[in-house]
Amino acid sequence: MAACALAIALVGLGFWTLIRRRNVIWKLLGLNVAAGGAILFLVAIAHRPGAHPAIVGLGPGPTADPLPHALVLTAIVIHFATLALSLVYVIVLTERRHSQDVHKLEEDR
Amino acid sequence: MKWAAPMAVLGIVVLVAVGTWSLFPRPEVPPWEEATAVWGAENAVAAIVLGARLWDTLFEILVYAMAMVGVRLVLRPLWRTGSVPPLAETPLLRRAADVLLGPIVVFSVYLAASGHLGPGGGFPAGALLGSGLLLLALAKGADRLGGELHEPALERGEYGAIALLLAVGGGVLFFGWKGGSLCVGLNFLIAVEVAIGAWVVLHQFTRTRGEV
Amino acid sequence: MTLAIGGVVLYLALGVIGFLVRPQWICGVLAILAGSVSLALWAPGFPEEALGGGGWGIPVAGDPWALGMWALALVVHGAVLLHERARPGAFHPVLTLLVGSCLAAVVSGDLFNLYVTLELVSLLSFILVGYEGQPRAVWAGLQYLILATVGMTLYLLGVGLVYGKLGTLSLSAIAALGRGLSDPAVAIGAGLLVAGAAIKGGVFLFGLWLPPAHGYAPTGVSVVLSAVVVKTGVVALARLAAAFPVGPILVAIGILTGFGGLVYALWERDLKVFLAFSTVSQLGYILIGLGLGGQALLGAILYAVAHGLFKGLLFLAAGQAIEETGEREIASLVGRLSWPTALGLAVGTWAIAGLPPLAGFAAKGALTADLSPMARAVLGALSVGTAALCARLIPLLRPGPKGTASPGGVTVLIVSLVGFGLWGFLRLPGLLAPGKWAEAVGEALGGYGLYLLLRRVRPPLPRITLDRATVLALLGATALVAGILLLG
Amino acid sequence: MGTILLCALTLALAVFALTRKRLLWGVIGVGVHSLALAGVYLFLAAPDVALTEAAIGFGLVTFVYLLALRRGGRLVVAATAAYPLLYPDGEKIAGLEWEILSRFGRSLHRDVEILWVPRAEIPRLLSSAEADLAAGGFLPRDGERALLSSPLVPTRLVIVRTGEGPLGAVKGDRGESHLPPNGRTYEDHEALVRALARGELGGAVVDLLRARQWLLDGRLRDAEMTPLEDVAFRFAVAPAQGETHAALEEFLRDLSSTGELGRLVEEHLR
Repeated sequence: MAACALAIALVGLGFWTLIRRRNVIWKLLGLNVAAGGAILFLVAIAHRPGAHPAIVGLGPGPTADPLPHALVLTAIVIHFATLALSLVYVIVLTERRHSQDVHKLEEDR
Repeated sequence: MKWAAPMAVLGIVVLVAVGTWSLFPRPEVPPWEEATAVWGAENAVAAIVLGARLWDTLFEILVYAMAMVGVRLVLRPLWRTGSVPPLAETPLLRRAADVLLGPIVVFSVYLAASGHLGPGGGFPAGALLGSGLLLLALAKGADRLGGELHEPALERGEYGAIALLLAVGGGVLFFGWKGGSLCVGLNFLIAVEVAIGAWVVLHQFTRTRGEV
Repeated sequence: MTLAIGGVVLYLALGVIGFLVRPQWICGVLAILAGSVSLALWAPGFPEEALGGGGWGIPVAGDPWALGMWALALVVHGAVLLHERARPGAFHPVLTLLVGSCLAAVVSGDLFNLYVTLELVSLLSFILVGYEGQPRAVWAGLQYLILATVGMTLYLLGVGLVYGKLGTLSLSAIAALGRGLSDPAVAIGAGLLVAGAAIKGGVFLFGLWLPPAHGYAPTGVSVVLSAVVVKTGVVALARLAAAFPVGPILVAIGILTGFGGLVYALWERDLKVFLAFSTVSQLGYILIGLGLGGQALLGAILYAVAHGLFKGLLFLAAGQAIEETGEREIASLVGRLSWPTALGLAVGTWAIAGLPPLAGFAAKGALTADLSPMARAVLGALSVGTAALCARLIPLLRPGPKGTASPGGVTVLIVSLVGFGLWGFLRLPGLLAPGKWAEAVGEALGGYGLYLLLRRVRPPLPRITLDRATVLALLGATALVAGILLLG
Repeated sequence: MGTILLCALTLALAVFALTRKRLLWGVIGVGVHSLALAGVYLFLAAPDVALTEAAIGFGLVTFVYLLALRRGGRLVVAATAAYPLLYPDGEKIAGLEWEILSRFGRSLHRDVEILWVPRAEIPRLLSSAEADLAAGGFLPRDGERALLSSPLVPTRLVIVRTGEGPLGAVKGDRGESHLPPNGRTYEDHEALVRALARGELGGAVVDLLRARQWLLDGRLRDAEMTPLEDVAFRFAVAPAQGETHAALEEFLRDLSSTGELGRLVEEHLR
């Protein structure tokens, strides 16, 4: 339950930074935190109170649901790939437009 | 439009909170033991990632590889024409790299090998290997290291790894290959592919940034 | 099922091998061959099967959506290959992988698999949009990726909610459960899923990244983007509409998209951005057909394919026009186009206006076959608006002095357009009724009148910036989820 | 209980990271936040995810941000020639401000490139972000939209009176605002001192440093100076470059705290 609350808070914080900040890299940082929040939400959904990891031979007792964990593994790697690519495009824009300010980048000269 | 932004973010947060509220208490987890055993693994997550939902994993590897292709495509024209200024190698960094490199490689091989038995798997192993390579670059200077690891060969190696992964994936999907050794093989291929991808990104970044 | 998945794996493998083989476009041709063979083998569709075992497997289904999109994707990829033969470097392998991932996205019937395939589609189109590296295209691409990530974050939250409550990811299983939207978790989860897919699909209020991204992309890329990639977002919405009873919400979004895109398109000066806005308004058509369901659903599929063909043709011709003259503004392109480009534009405009012999007319006929008068009125108003857009292109159709463009790609699309139109006449009996013809011509004339009326008016439309697009996307998502909650 | 504490810590780290002014602290904060997130995953019985989050989320993401942050390429400085602050000395460039700028450039891993432009051009270059910094005896006029650094060298604005006739000043310089209505403006200091020497002008509104330099070089013979106002030479940073401004402030603080700045001033302006 606490993890779900944290996940939702992270999503809100990330989106808020994405909208308020003017520097594109700050926006990407906010997006990074928001996507981390969504991923944490999936893992929090998979958790059961007092559970141990879904590995054979760890003894009796409730286990966490393995499916969201597999989904989240994929989501983390995908998010890193999109982040690396967008950062590279920010570098290209910085070299061309000498600024990372979003208003500056939006002028379509 | 001053009120629009806070309203939008607050709306999303409140709605998701309301939705989550009705999710608790959490229902019983469906049994997963024999489905894991079918794929010859003990770690259920590995059984899903490398077996049941291998179709997702193949696409995820393609996403990762294509991101690295995109990075290489975009940064090539920005390479610094001048010689890459030498790295201020502090003795601490050099010693740390030599000391740490051994355990990093051993631990990532362990992660890749035991991925289907315990926690671990191809992705963290590959990322760890990539960070280890970067530590090497920090210590020895990206340019000299780049020279040693011949870049085009790395690229072909990465594409080869992906083509092999697609072939093995096809085998699993159509001919129903199963088994622990298959998981280990897939894990190693993923680890190699992720490590080369991570190294390419970091190497490309250094070529446009002067030394690391 | 094995044939389709085999076709996709082959497509992707050929794309990857394309990086190693020297004449890159060979991999494209081989991939299209493999794709068409695979399509021919599983053509009448295949029942749903779980890939990788029952419990956690990924359900994959071959239904009319998949059939239509595969055919469209293969034809458009062929046309672009013909047009961009001489493009060196990694263009063709990445393009092949993009089309391959579109093929996979339309076949998948699993919530999370949709996420992964849509993410690969958006990443590859992001690379292609910024391929030539001009700052405007790179910025459009970056804006696209940021909004796509916002959409996908909402989508993941939706997956968490729906999986948390229903315990399954397969869309057919969710439909079978038939719990509807009574439970708040499922309702809000469904809303977030639809919002995420809408942002990814470039729907008007949510996906405001689409016009600059399609407008400033290179020629071949904007053809594939507007014809095929946009449809993957629509197919995702169709899958969600099948699983959750969100029909009325989709109709509302469709109307909003139709008229919003129309308003911006009427006063857009840049030719390709104008076409991108008209793509957005055509999406409204498909979404309305999707939301109404039943017979209109088949019409929506036909319209999606027809739109892919004629919009692809329009973008190809527009790209050639810009390459020939170096001008991007509609006003400055009048009378300077070579004959193949002018011909392409003329046929495309004829089809998009929905006039009789071509695909547009056949698809519109299927879409408005048996609809309530109110829906028919809305679609009628939309087609009058679309005709007004086409009227803006008429002054461009006078061919200029000399022709330099290669007619290769254009002819493929023209042939397929005419073929689709004729096939429509054979299969859909109702098209030959004179009433339909009169209606189509009436709409076209009404559109021309509207164009003459609005020529002098120039309202100040708010400029779409990244922050504004993000806020609008999130506000739209909130409104949409609230709407679904009230609906449930 | 442990989960709640760790969740609170993770949220605190995220809020700390995203509210920083400097981007570097933001990136490091998000890195540590994702490490704490990996800890939360351990509490949620998801070891695979924790390992991946730690290896990719903390390891590679922070590396990629740090590498992207170090905006390579050039630190473009728009400057007017001002002996002994910043002047072209044959092939090389020398002067007090050059010493400071080259050290600052090295700390940002960017090589400094000087654009020799007339003083009036500087505001336009800064606002259009074609230049990152302005230097070369830069005296800010009120109304110039630029982020100013802390004062480098205190000086005074003086009226140099050589005879009858109108006063002159350099176009865009602070002196120009003190010109009487019949005053005349010139492109740069070189043109100004030539006009003074030829007698076209009766006097000039200039900073003390340049006036003394003219006397030392013997370009002005008998001139009496009346002080106007105390000012100081500073660097000006482009308005959009809050990041560079913060880095410059920190750099200047370190420089003056170690006494290096005083030593440089002594050496160049004895």
